[in-house]
Amino acid sequence: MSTVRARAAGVTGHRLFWPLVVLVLLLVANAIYRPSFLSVELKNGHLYGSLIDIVRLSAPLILVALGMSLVIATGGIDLSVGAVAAVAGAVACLYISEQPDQNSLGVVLTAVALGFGVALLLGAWNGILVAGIGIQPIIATLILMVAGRGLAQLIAEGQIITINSGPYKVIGVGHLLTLPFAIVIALAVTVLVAVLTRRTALGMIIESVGGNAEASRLAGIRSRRITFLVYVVSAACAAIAGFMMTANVSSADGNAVGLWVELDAILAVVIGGTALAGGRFYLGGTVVGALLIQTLTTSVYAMNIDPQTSLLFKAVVVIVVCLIQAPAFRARFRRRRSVPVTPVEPVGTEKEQVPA
Amino acid sequence: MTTTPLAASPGRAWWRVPPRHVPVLATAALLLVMYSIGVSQYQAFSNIQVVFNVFIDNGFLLVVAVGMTFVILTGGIDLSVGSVVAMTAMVSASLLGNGLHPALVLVIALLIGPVLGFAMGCVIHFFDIQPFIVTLAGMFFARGVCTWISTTSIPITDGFWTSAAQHRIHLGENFVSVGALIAVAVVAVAAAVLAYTRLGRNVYAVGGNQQSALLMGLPVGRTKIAVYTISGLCSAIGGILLSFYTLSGAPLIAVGMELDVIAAVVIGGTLLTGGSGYIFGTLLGVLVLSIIQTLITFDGTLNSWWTKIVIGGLLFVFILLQRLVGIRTK
Amino acid sequence: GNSDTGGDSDSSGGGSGKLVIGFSQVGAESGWRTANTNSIKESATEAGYELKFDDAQGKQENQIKAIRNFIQQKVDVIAFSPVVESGWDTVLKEAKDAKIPVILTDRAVDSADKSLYKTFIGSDFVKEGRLAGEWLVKEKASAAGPVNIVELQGTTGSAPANDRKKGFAEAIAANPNLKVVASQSGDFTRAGGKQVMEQFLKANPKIDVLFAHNDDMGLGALEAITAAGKTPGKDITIITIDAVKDGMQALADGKFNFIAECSPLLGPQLMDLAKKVKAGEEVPARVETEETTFTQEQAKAALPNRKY
Amino acid sequence: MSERHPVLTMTAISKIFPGVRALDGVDLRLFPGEVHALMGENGAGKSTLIKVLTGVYGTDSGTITLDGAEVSFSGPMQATAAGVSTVYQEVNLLPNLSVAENIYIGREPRRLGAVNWREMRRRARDLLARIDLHIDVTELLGNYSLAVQQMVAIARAVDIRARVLILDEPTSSLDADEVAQLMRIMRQLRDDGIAIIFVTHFLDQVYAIADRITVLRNGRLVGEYLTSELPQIALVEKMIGKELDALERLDEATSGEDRAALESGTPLVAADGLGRSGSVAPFSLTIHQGEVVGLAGLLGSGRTEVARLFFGADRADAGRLAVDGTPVTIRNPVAAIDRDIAFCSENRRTEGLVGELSVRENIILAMQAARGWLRPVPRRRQDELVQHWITALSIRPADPEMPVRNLSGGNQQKVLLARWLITEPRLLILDEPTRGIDIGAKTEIQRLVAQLSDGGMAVLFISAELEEVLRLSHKVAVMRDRQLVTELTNDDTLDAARVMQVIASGSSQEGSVPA
Ligand SMILES: Nc1ncnc2c1ncn2[C@@H]1O[C@H](COP(=O)(O)OP(=O)(O)OP(=O)(O)O)[C@@H](O)[C@H]1O
Ligand SMILES: Nc1ncnc2c1ncn2[C@@H]1O[C@H](COP(=O)(O)OP(=O)(O)OP(=O)(O)O)[C@@H](O)[C@H]1O
Ligand SMILES: [Mg+2]
Ligand SMILES: [Mg+2]
Repeated sequence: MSTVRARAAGVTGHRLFWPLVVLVLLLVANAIYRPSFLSVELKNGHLYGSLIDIVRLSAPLILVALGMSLVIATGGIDLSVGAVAAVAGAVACLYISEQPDQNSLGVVLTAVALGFGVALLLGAWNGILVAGIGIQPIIATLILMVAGRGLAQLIAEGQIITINSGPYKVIGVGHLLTLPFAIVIALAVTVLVAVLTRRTALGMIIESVGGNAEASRLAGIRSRRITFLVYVVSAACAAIAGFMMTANVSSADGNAVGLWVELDAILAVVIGGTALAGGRFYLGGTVVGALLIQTLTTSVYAMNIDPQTSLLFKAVVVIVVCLIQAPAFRARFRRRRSVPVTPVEPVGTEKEQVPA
Repeated sequence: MTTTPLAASPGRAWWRVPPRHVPVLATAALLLVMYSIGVSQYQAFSNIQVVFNVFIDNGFLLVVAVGMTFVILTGGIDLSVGSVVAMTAMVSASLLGNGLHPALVLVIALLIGPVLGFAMGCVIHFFDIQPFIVTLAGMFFARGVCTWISTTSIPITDGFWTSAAQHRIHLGENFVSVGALIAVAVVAVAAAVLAYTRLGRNVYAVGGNQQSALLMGLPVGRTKIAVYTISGLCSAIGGILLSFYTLSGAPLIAVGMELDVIAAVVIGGTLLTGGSGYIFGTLLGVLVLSIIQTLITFDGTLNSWWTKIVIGGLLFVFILLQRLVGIRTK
Repeated sequence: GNSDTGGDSDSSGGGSGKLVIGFSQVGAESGWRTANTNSIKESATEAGYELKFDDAQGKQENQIKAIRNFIQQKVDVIAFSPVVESGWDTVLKEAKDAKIPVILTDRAVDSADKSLYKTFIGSDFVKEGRLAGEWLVKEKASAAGPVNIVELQGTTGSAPANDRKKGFAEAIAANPNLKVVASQSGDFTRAGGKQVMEQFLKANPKIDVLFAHNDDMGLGALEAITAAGKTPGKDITIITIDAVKDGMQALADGKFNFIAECSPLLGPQLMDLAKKVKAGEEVPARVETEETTFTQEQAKAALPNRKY
Repeated sequence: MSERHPVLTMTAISKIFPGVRALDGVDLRLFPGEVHALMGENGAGKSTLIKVLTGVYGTDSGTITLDGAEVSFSGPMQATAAGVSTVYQEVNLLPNLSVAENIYIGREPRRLGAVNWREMRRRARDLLARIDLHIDVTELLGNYSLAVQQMVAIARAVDIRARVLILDEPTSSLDADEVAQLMRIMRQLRDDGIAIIFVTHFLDQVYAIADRITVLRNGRLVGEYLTSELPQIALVEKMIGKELDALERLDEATSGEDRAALESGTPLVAADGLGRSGSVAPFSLTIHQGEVVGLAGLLGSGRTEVARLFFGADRADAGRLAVDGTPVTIRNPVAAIDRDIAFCSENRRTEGLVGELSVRENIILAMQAARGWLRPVPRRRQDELVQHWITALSIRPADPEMPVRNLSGGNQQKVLLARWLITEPRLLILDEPTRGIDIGAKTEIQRLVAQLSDGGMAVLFISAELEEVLRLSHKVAVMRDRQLVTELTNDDTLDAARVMQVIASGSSQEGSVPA
C-alpha cells in the first residue's frame, strides 16, 4: 500500500509527468472531437494518421530545440536558429536548383554538405561573439537573427527557390521502414546528442559551465571552448531542421523557413524543465516540450478552432502547462505527504539545560 | 622596493569616471560618432528635426524599453510587451469606436496593461515559474485578445485622440509631438525612481542576487511583482502613444517589438542577468537602433535583404566597439 | 554612389534635375513582394527617376519613420504600400503640409480625408476574392449536392486575408450548396498551407474545393493532397490568388483549376502617375492594376511570357 | 542567577528537507545581554536553526516566541522588522551594489522621500571607520575580498538596532585583528543589552566571549551549558559524540629535521620575480617536493593573488616560473593542472563549487576536466572515489547524488577539497581550506596535509589562522601590502608572536631571505 503510494509520488513528482499529462489531455480532446484522430493506418507501406503527422511536423522543432537545450544549459540563448535554418535550406536548394540533374544523389549530398558547412560557419560566428569577445548571447545571436534572414533572402534574391529533387524531398517527406524519414532523422539526432552528452562527460561539463563558469574554469575546464562548441552544435541542428523544412515543401523561402522557431524552441526547452539561467538540461524534456507545442498547433487545425481565437487557446494551454508543472503551484493543492527520512543516529546524552 | 601603500580601494582621482559608468559613456560616444557619420554623408541629416523625429517615431519604443529595463534589472524578462502595446491600442480603438468617453477609455486602457503585468508577476513569484514562459503565455494571450477584438484595423476618429496625435509643439522651426514629450517624461520619472527610491534600490538588489536580497530582508516578491506591473504600465502607455502615433488599433501591430525592446535595453549596457544597468543606457540603446534605421532610410539605395544585413552589420560593429572600449578601460 | 544621393533635395521645381521618389515597401515577405519591388525599381531606372527605397520589414512604425525621413529629405513624390489600412493621417498630414504628394500602392488606407493622398494604384483584394468565388459558382452551378469548401487564409489580421475571405464569401453566397466547412490560417506560406491541409484532409472525408488566399499556400496544400492519395485539380478543385510563376505552372499542369491574378507589376503605372502628380496634372483617385484571371488553358498560353 | 526572562525561545523545532531530518525537536533560549554560542559539527543544523528562526525556512513543528509572544516570520524581512538582525553563513550581500548601499539597503536615509545618497555615504564611512575599515564606500562591493565583504555584512547587521543579533560563522574569513575588532563590538552590544547568537568553529573565540553554549548534533539538541562550567574537552566530546582521543596530538607532525633533505635537489616549483601589476609585486618563492609552504599575512595582503598566479587563474605579467627546473608559462588553469598543480579556492561559492551539480559530479569535475570530455571517468570508478572521500572526510549527508548547494557550509568545503585530492597533484595550493570546518574535520584535514607532504606532495598553505600555518608548514612566507616580504624557516624558535611581529614591521631581523 505504502509502496504503491510512494511509487505514485515518484511518478507524479517526475519532471515530465505534468507536461505529458497535458499532452495526453490534448490528444484526448482531439479524439473526442474526432475519434479518428488517434487512428494510425498503414497506407502503401507508410504509417498515416494525425499522430504520425504531429511527430513528423515536430521533427524540425525537436532538432532546433536539442541544440537550444545545450546553449541554454551554458546559460546562453540562441536567437539565430531560425535564420540559420533558412540560410542552410536556401544554400542547399540554390545549389540543387542550379544543377542539371536535380535527382542525382551526389548533387543532393553536395548541397546538404554545402548548407551544413555554411551553418557551421554561422554557428562559429555566434560562438566567437559569445565565447571569444564576450558579447551577451541574446545580442550576439540577435545580430545573426536579423542579418541571417537577409542572407537567406540574398541567396535566393528574395524569391522562393523551387526545386524538383526526389532525393532531397526524401529528407522532408520520405519514408524509411514505414516511418516518415523526418522522424527517423530527429530520432537519430536525438540519440546522437544524448549519447554525445550523456555517454561522455560532455553533458556534465556543459552543465558545470552553465552552473558556474568561473568555478569550472578553475577546475580546469576550457569554459570558452565549450561555450563556442554549443553554438556550433546549435547551428548544426538548425541546419538539419532547415533541410527538413525546405524539403517538406520542395522550396526554400528565405522569409518563412524557421520563422519564430527560436521562440518555440526556447519554449520547448523550458517546458522540458531546463532553466533559462543555465545548468542542468534535460533532452527528454525538450523532446516532450516540442511534441507538446506541435500538438497544440495541430489541435488548432484539427479541431478547426477559429484562427481569431487560436492564440487565446494557445495562451491558456501554455499557462496550464506551466502552472501545473510548478511544484509551488501543486503544493497549494495537495496534502503534505510524508517524506522518507534517513534515520539519524540516536544522540546518547540526555538533553541538558542550565538555569537562566 | 619600498612598501607600496595598501592599494585597498582601487584609488582614482576625481576627474576619472567610475568604471561602471564607462560602458554607458562609451555607448554615448559611439552614438555621436554614428550621428556624425550620418551628417557627413547625407545632407538633410543635420536638420535638428531629424533628431526630434527620432523621439517622435520611437516614443512608444522608448517607454516600453523603460519598463523592460526594470524587468531586466531584476534578472527577469517580459516577452509580452509588444502584444500588450497592441492590445492597449486595439482596446482603445474599439472602445472609442463604441463611443465611450475618451477619458474613460484612457483610464481603462492604462489599467489593462498593469493588471496583466501584475498577474504575470504574481504567477512568476508565487509559483516560481520562469518569467520567460509566463510572459510568453502573456504574449499569446494579449495578441489573442487583439485578434479576438477584430481581425481588421480599427481607425480612431475621436477628437481628443486626433488632437493629441496631430498637435505639434513647435520649438523654433522644428516640432515635437505630444507622444515624444510623454516618452521623455516617462524616461525622467523612471530614472528618478531607479536612482532615488527604495523600489529602485530593491530592483538592483533582486537582480544582483535574489537569495541574498531575501536574506537581507528586502521585499523580493513585492519588487518582482512591481517590476512586471511597471512593465505592464509602460506597455500600456506605449500602447496609448502608439494609438496616438497611428490613430488606429491594428491586431498585428508591434509584432516582434519585444525583441527590439530587449535589444535596445541590452545595447544600452544593461546586463541580461540583472543587477546592472541604467535608464539612460536604455535611452541610448533606443537611439542607436533608431539611428541605424534612419541611416538606412536616408541612404535609400538598399535592397530589402541588404537592409537586414546592414542592420545586423551596424549592430555588430557597434556592439564590438562598445565591448572593446569596455575591455580597454578595465 | 550613395553619398551624394541626399544632395538634390533643393530640386523642388520639378523641371530641373531628376524626379526623386521616396518609396516605402512593406517588406520582402514573399516572392510576390519581391517582384513588386523589382518592378518599381526597374521602372524608375527606365524613367530616369531617382528612387529612394526603404524596406519597412513589415512594420507600420518603420513606414511612418521612413515617410518622415522622406519629408526631411524633401523628395518630390512619396509612394508607399501601407502595411495596414489605418493610422496614416498624422504623417500624411505632415507630407501634405510639406507639399509633397503621396501615392498609395498596392493597398489602400482608410483615411476619411481623401485629400491626404493623390491617388491609389493597386489591386482590389475583395475583388480578387470575389472573382475566385464567382468562377466557383459558375463551375459548380450544376452540382446537385452540397459542395464542401476548405479555405486557407492568409496571416490572421492582414488586409489581403481579410478582404479575400470577404470577397469570396460574398460571391459564393449566390449558391447555398457551396459551403465553407473549414477555414484556417496558413500564414501565406507553403509549409503552413501544407500543414493545415493535412489536417483538413483527415478531418473532412469529402473535400470538393480548396480556396487558398495565395499561390504559395495552394502549392503547399498540393503536396498534402498528393500525399493523401488524391489527385489535385480532379478530386479537389483548387482556386488560388496571385498567379506567381510556380502557381501558373501548377495551373498549366492541371493541378490548380483557377487563379485570380494579383499583379505585382505596378512600376510603370506608378512612374507615370508620379510624373503627372508632380506636374500638377489631374489623376484619377483610384487606378486599378491591369489584372485578369487564369484558367488552365489560359495559363498554358500565358506561361511562356510571365515575368515573375 | 537572577530571574530573567528569555528574549527568545525556540521550542521543539523540527525541520525536514527531502531525505534529511535537519532539525529534530531542538530547543534554544536566548537572554538579553548574553552571547550565546551555538555549536556543533558540520551539518549539525546550526544554520538551519537560524534560518528557521528568521523565517527563511518554515518549520515542520515547534514554536518560537519573541518577548513572550509567539511569532512565525514569513521571511527575513519580518524578522528584521521584529528586531532580529542576522549575518548568514555565506556572505549574503549584493556584489553589484556599492558598499554603502549594501549597508543601508532597505533602510536608506531619505530626504523628502528620496534616497539621500550623500547622507548614506557619510554614515557608511563613519560606521566602517568604527570597525577600522577604511575603504571607498562608493566602490562596488564585489571588488573587495571576501574578508572585507564579511566585515561589511557584520557592519550592516550591527548597525540595525536590533534586540537579537545572529552571527553565523562571521569569523571564518577574518584574521586575528578583525576578529578582535568583532569581539570588541560584540562585547559592547552585549553590554547594551542585546542578545547575540554566535556560531563558530573556533573554540578559543567561544571561550573568549560566549556566556552560554548550546550544542547540536545531527539535528538534535545535546544540551545547553554555561561556558564557565564546560571545559573545552567536554564541549568537543559533546559536539562529536565520542571520546576525543588523538585529536590534538598533531603538533609534532612537522619539524625542521628533514629540512636539509627537502631543500636538496631542484625545487618542484620556483617563481622568480613573478608578479602582476595592480595585484602583487614581483616575488620569488620556491616549493620543494614534500614541502609545506605557509603563506602568512593580514587580510588583503595578497596571499590569494600569489596562489592564483601559481595556478594561472590570473596571468602573470612579470617574472618566470619553473616546474622541475624547466621554465614554463602557465596561462590558464588547464596548463597548471597539466603540470599537476591543484588549487582549492578560498571562495567556494563563486569560485569553487557548481551548486546545482551533485556531490559526486563536483568531486570528479577536475579529474574529468583533465581527462577531456571524450574519456568519461567510468561510473563505477566515480562511485568508488567519491565514496572513499565522503568517508575519509566524513562528508554529511553521505549521499553522493545530493546537489552540493544543499550541503552545509563545512561539508561543501570538504567536497571542494576532495575534488582536488582525487587528481593526485604534486603541488596542492590550499587557500583557506579549513574555513568553516568543525574541529574534528579540521584536525582531519591538517593530518591529511601532513600525510600528503610526507608522501611527497608539495603544499602551499594559506590560512588566516597563524597557529595552523605554523603547525603545518616547513617554511612560512610572509606577505604584507601585496609584497612577499620575507621567508621564515619553521624551526623550533618560530612562533606566532615572531610572525606577527614580522607582519607588523614588514621586515625580519634574522633567518630570512629577502624577497
Ligand atoms: N536546502 C536544503 N535542502 C536539503 N538539505 C539541506 C538544505 N539545507 C541544509 N540541508 C541539510 O541540513 C543539514 C544541516 O545543515 P546546516 O547548514 O544547518 O548545518 P550547519 O550546522 O550550519 O553546518 P556548518 O557548520 O557546516 O555550517 C545538513 O545535512 C544539510 O545537508
Ligand atoms: N582592511 C582592508 N581595508 C581595505 N581594503 C582591504 C582590506 N582588506 C582587504 N582589502 C582588499 O581586499 C582585496 C583582496 O585581497 P586578497 O584576497 O589578495 O588578500 P588575501 O591576503 O588573500 O586575504 P584573505 O585571503 O585573507 O582575504 C584587496 O584588493 C584589498 O584591497
Ligand atoms: Mg552552517
Ligand atoms: Mg585570500
